[in-house]
Amino acid sequence: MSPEVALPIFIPLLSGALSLLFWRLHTVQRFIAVVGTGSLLVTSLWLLSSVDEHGILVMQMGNWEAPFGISLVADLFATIMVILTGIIGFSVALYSLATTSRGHEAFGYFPLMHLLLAGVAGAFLTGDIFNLYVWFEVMLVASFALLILGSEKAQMEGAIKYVTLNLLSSVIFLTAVGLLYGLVGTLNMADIAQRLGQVEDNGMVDVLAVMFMVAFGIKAAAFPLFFWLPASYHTPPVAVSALFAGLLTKVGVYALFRIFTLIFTQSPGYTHEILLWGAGMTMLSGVLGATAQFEFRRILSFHIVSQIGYMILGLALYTPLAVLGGVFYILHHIIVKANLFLISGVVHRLCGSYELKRLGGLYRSHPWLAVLFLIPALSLAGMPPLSGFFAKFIVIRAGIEAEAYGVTLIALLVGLLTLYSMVKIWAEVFWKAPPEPDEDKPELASPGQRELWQMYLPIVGLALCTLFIGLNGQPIYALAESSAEQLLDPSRYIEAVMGDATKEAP
Amino acid sequence: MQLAVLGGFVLAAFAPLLHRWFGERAGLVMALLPASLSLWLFFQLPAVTAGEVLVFEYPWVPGLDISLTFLLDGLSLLFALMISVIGVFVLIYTRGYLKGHPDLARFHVVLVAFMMSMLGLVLADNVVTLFVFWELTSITSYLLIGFNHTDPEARKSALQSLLITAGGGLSLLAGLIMMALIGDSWSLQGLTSQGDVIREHGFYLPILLCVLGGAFTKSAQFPFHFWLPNAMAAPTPVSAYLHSATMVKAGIYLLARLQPGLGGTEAWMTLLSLFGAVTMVTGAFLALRHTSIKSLLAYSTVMALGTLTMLLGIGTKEAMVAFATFLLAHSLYKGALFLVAGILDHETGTKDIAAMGGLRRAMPVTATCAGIAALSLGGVIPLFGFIGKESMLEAVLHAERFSPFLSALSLSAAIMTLAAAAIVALRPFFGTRRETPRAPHEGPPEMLVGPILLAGLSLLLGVAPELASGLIAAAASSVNGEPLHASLSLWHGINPALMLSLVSLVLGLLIFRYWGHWRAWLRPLEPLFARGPEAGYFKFMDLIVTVSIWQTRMLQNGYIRNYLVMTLLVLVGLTGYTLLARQGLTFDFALDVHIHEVLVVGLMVSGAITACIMRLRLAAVAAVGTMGFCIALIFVTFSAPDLGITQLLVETLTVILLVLVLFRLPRFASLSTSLERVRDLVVAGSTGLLVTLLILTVLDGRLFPSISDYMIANSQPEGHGHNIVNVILVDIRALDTLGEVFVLALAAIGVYAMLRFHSSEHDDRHPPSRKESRNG
Amino acid sequence: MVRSGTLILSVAARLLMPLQLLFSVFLLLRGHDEPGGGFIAGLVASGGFALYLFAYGIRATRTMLRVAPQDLIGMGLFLSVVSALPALWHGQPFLTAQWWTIPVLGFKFSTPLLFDIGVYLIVLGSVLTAVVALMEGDHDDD
Amino acid sequence: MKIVIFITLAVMTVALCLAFVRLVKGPSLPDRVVALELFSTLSVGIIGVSAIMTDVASFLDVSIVMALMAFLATIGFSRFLERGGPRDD
Amino acid sequence: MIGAIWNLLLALAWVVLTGDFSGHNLLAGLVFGYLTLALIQSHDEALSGYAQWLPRLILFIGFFLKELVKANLRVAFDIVTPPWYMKPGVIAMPLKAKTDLEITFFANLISLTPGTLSLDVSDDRRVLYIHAMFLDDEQELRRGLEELERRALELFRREESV
Amino acid sequence: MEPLMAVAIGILYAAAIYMMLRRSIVKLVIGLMLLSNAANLLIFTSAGLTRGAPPLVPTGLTAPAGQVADPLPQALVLTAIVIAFGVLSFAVVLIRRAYEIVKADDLDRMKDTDT
Amino acid sequence: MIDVIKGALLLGGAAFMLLAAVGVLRLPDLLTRLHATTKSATLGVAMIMLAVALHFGEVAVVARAFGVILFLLMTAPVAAHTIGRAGYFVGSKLWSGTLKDELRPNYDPLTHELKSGMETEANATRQSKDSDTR
Ligand code: NA
Ligand code: NA
Repeated sequence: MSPEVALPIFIPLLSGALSLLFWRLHTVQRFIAVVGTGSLLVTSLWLLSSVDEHGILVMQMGNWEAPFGISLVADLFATIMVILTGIIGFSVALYSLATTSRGHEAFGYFPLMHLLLAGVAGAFLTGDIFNLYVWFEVMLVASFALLILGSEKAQMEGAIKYVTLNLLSSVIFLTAVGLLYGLVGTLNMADIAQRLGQVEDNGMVDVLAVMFMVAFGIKAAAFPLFFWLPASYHTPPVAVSALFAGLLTKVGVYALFRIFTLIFTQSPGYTHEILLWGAGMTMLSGVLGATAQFEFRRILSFHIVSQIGYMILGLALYTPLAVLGGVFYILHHIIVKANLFLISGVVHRLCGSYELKRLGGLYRSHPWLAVLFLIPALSLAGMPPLSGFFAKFIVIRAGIEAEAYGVTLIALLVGLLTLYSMVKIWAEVFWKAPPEPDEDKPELASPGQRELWQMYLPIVGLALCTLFIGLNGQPIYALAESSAEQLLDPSRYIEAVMGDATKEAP
Repeated sequence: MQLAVLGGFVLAAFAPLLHRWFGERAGLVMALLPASLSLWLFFQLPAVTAGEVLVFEYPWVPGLDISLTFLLDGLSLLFALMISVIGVFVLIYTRGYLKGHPDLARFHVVLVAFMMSMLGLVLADNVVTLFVFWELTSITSYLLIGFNHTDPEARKSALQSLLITAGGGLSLLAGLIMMALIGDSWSLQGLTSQGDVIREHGFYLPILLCVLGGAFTKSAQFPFHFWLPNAMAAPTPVSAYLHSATMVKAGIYLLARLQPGLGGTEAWMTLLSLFGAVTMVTGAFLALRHTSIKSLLAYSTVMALGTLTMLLGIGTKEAMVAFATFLLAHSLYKGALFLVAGILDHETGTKDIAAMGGLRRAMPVTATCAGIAALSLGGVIPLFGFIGKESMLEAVLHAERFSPFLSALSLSAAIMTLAAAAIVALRPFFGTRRETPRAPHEGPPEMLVGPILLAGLSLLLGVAPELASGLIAAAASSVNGEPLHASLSLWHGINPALMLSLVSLVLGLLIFRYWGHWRAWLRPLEPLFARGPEAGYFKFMDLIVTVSIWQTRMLQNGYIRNYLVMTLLVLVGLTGYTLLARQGLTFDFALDVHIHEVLVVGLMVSGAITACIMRLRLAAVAAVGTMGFCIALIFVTFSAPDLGITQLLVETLTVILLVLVLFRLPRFASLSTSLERVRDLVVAGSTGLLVTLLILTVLDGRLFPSISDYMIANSQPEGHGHNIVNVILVDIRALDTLGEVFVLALAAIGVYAMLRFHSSEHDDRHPPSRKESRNG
Repeated sequence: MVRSGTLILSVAARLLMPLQLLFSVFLLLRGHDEPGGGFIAGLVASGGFALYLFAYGIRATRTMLRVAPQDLIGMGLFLSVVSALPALWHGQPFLTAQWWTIPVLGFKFSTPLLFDIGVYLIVLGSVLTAVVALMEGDHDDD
Repeated sequence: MKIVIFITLAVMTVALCLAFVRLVKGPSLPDRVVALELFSTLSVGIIGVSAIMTDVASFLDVSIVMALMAFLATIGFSRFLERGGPRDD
Repeated sequence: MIGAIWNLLLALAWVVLTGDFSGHNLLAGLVFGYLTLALIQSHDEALSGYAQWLPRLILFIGFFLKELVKANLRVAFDIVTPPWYMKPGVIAMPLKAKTDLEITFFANLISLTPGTLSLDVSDDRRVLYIHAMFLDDEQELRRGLEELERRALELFRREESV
Repeated sequence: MEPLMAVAIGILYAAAIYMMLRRSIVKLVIGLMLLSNAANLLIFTSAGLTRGAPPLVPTGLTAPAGQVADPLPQALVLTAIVIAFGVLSFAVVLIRRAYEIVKADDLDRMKDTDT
Repeated sequence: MIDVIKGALLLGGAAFMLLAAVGVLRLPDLLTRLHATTKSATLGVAMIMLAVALHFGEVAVVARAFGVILFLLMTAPVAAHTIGRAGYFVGSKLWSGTLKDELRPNYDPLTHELKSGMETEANATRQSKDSDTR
């Protein structure tokens, strides 16, 4: 029995519960925030080493054998995602120490953060389709609550859209799960895959595949289902934005990867073709959306959408290299995008705005911040030798190899427009002379040394990750390659989960 | 070798620290790196000229066939030498030019990084690594061009150069990947040897176009030439560096490097020679329009780049030698000229040639350097530029195709170049003395070192060209793909090329004499220039912004209704199509109903519909309540007592919550038009129909027995509970329940935060402590 | 200032609430064998408290409840997570049920029951948190 | 016996329908609330009959919870009315 | 005293509800009853008159059921016949009941009796406002209500006869 | 019975979506409520309906004597009901706060964050 | 025999429920409708629960059936009272055939005070004290 499979869920759950239990004691909450997310990170690394050593790890929750109970499954892909959850969680927790107001803390900021991480980790690790729904909801409601923390007008308006569209997605998901259960009589994903493997050419399977695609497409913010994201991601406190930007949509992408490599692999010519179109349109419309924006976080939000397109592209092409590229892209993007949001928060702390036209002069006054911005920004745009370059390179190479020239062309063009956006931010926020001071706006108190350190530390850490992946890509590449191998050979997953039950036909 | 380049990047990163340690002298300290590199490269000369190719292997991401392998052949060595030698001068020069500038340290960071990127670019053997350095030069040059970052023009120019070169870079990437896949090698050497395979492949033309997209943008070929003069916003040392030895030559380098692999075809020759020639003439012509010394020099660079491309296109052995010669000559004189331009700018406070005159007395050394370098630019005997021009004209005259056309263009370019050279060399220093914003005097020594040495080299190599012939031959051999011999000499006797040179000298001087008239004649053509490719660039950028704004307005328009409709249409469209196309509507009806069940189901539906059509909120809530009770009844009827209880409790509490909330909300308003209602009815109705069909299909097509038989059998023996549902909830699927209660708790936290946060913020107090809350 | 509830409602609440609470405990404990369980029981209990709230207002309910509803959530979450852990001691996967018989009463205690109690507390705490916060917004409640 | 039970159920569901008609007709909110209250009381009876029909005593638990808890909705509505919540009838 | 009675009652209710008439279960019922009472003890007012409670209760139930059926039929008749025979109205009835519990108990009884419905108690608790369906003979109605009140109060009060 | 339920569930979905497409936030939230109920019924129905045989093990036995209703969808629906309850409580309070803060119940007046 | 009683109870219960429903539908105003729901429906449920008790005949089930009756008897009048009172005070129209209304004159809609019509000075002070403690 290897507890590290379940610990990434239970540690944040316990941290959240404890944090809520001590909701009046701010120091304790802060302590739990750091220790909890830190141990999540450590555990996830432990999980990686175990998975690396023993292959796919499975825990049958409650000791009920699969497919009857709920299985937690840690294959390499899930493990990578959990590690990223740990990294982002820990970074955001550190950052939050400096940026979270007393009011936010008093109203559950830290418990919500822990539980959001628990939901995310649960979604990554579960091997049960209904349990996936449950973790989606945990994550979603935690994000609802984080989104409205502060009760500002924009938050309310954003939250209504966010809540409505995400609930619609949940209901579509739930509907699909209900129908799927009706059709195959099981919920364990490995079991579903195994049973569907015995079915010849059933149209209903494709119908369900498409339903799941739409449900997860909404969660992943794919075209044309992404509306909730740009409407809301710029409204909450920035640490929350970073957490969302890093993790939430990627859970949708993860789910797409999971079901379209494990369960719905019968007619890739149909399903993955739809994904391919979606990927292309997602890239394009996301980046065009960003081009029209002049607010730091809105630009970043639209870029989440366009980057999601690249990840889905990896899945849609469905070749070993492409899936590898998708995994690599997710890995790179989570770090980079969260970091960009964190940086936007520092900028806001220093200048008091997210509007590009009200910002400027930071290159002169905060050169290190400028450097720290350039690393993730250029990485996002796919500039070498940063992580994003390799991510984009693999996907594009896979696209050319798979002879999907149209979508590859889009991918290239979108890269250029991404660069345009990042450079726009750079020129406006850092290069441009600072704007005339606003009479009405009160002078900002300059942040204290300790506060700055708490903000910079995670940013530097994430930037180092980006640099590391870029300069020493081989280990990460190898990791992504192995995980893609696992993804494309579902029998390994099925065997790990079902054990002996694999052989006996239901 | 790799260590040197990577170390250079590290050095760049440490530039601020060096500045702290060495102060103003940091630039000199950093110049030691390119200086030692130059020295090292210099010592490799014998081996390379002997035809050896030095390879330095180093793996990077082997999984992706990416290695950091460096390769030193004639071409690389020529470029590497230019880069590091001129780099030394530029670093030294900077010390004087940017003396006391607050951003000097950052400048050094980027400049050294740029230098190393260029070196990496010309040394890389792996196509991906080449591309990595290629993009690095784009980024670093962006940062350099925008060095005066508070100036909007500088930012604009920097952005322009970045977008064009990075855009070309992406095209290049696609081309390189296709090439690598077809040639089945990621090494440039490997690809060169696979030239025939690539040339015969069906994808040759796309590859070529992609690669040319990269090379032409980078090296400012027509119609992408406009970014380069705009890049003059950079500080002069940068211009000197960018335009003489480096950035713009990257594209040329790439073409030269790929010549053995991609070159030699009809398409290659046609495209390169024509675009090159047009660029050459365009550059030379536009140069004469400008009075700013930097613009003038920049356009003449465009002309030189066009020439180089044209030579590659011609592709004869002669042309290869001419290519290498012209390349070296251009680097030497253009470097010197830009540095001179910087001195003039620095010492007089203006860049406008028309505003200068008679400076030779105040700055004799500068004037001499300028004269030598400009004469070399004009291709005047006995300077190295003359040899370059002669060999170029030779090559053009002996071109295999388009020879007359190319010759004519080359001649006119030579004429105008000579005029430009004369303007640069004579205008500021001779004639009547004019007042300049600053009182002119000779530049400081660190600024003069570069021009003196570069101009000196132009002169030296002109007089003794055999000094360079080894290197030139080696470079030309690399371009050619197989060894060739080159003997450079100043005097080839009287031949057609010399005649053309003489013609160009005379006509060029004429233009110089009547330069003012020339500009006046051309003035009516201004609107035409305004409609040049640069206008196209701005149009394109505007178009993107327009499209993006249009798209945002169409998609992300803020109306949640539209978002929902769109999402649902996608759902219904995709799912419905899949259902009809891949499954079909096949199911049996077997109605086995009891009258009271029908009534309860009917009431449930009526409750829902009533809730929809009720104009009164609370009445709608009550209708929802009846629907809930009916659902509870349905649950009970179909054997789910737990569900029944839960449903009715939830319904009751929901009603309470709704009533508490509605207390604060206004009544329903009727806001939609009837057209909207019809549309919504269609969307809603089709979704409902789809769901019904899906359920019917699933009910009819169950494929496997449920896993719940196991649960029914084992819930008591294993789970010790008689209520199987509860055993599932708290034991078999306890993880679901665990998540579920966390959802509930989270919702409560959210509700609490929403309702209380504002007030506590307003009162600026923390939520009640334990003691307070006990007392209420 | 409006009275919280009428005389009749107040007295009825005083009688009904204990009954409802008792009933909720009943539902909680027998949920493993008959319809019921932590969630249903928690809802019944919160219904009882809601009735009391309507009749007596927030202050009186707080006084009676003694703990803040949010603390109930925290405790419940803690219990339900902790109930997953004893299995680790036996080297079994998380959430594996553990059963202990309490000697004197012959009562069977188990981690699923502990879990159900946690659920009960969470449901009670959550509903009360929401209802109290909503009623506090009305201001005119005592 | 079976017939009797079916008749009982049918009559009771018809009663349910009548209550629903009142709920739709109103005219005032209290009228609808009364209809809702009757709806829940009728449901208690219907579930009792279901228990007899299926011979499953567990269904009574639903009745008992309903009898004890369903009136809370009415209390909630009344509170709303008494506090002068914005009425729209 | 009162608390103990309530406690026992709750324990009995527990036993009845669980349907498990064992000693253990009664003990459990006592414990849970105690717990619930402990929760509300601060709000418990003194209750009185439980000694001869059970016999009076049985008598009362009989009386009440008779009234219930009788009046129900009258209402039923009016509902199913098309014309309205009823003559409804709101009357104020002076209360003899004093404690909250008595008043509530009586008011609910009235509500359960067909034809009458308690609307509210005046703020000084001296008058109960009742909606009655059949006010043809108001005196008779009041007399009936007083009789009901008397019998109900007997359940609560030990010595004094009402 | 199942076909009838299928039709009824379809109507519930349609009603829910129609409500969600209204401009009033209150209708939006009522639509969400209908939708979650509809989804629960769908899960309940698509596994098949069984009359009068709740999944309970009689006292003294280790398994139900005859065929009983599928307990698994019931457990799923229970979980879904609870989740929907939590989420919808949140949504209900959200619309109230949104109304208080934005000072409009018209969704068309809540589009500032997008454009 | 038991079956006959059971059947009679069931049919009777159903009849009373139908009666309650008809009453709610037919009766002319809120308060009269309340009469129908509180009594007839409660009685109907009580009869059905008696039938249930007879049908199962087990102690546990009988106890639960009586539990239903008891709980309904406890909650129904309270519900009727609160909604009736609320409806009355917010101005539900009384049926035109209503003979008299002794409540209306004693009710102050602004302060929500409800007098008894028999107040004295002493009573007034007692009343204010009461409302404080409440
Ligand atoms: Na349960
Ligand atoms: Na009549």
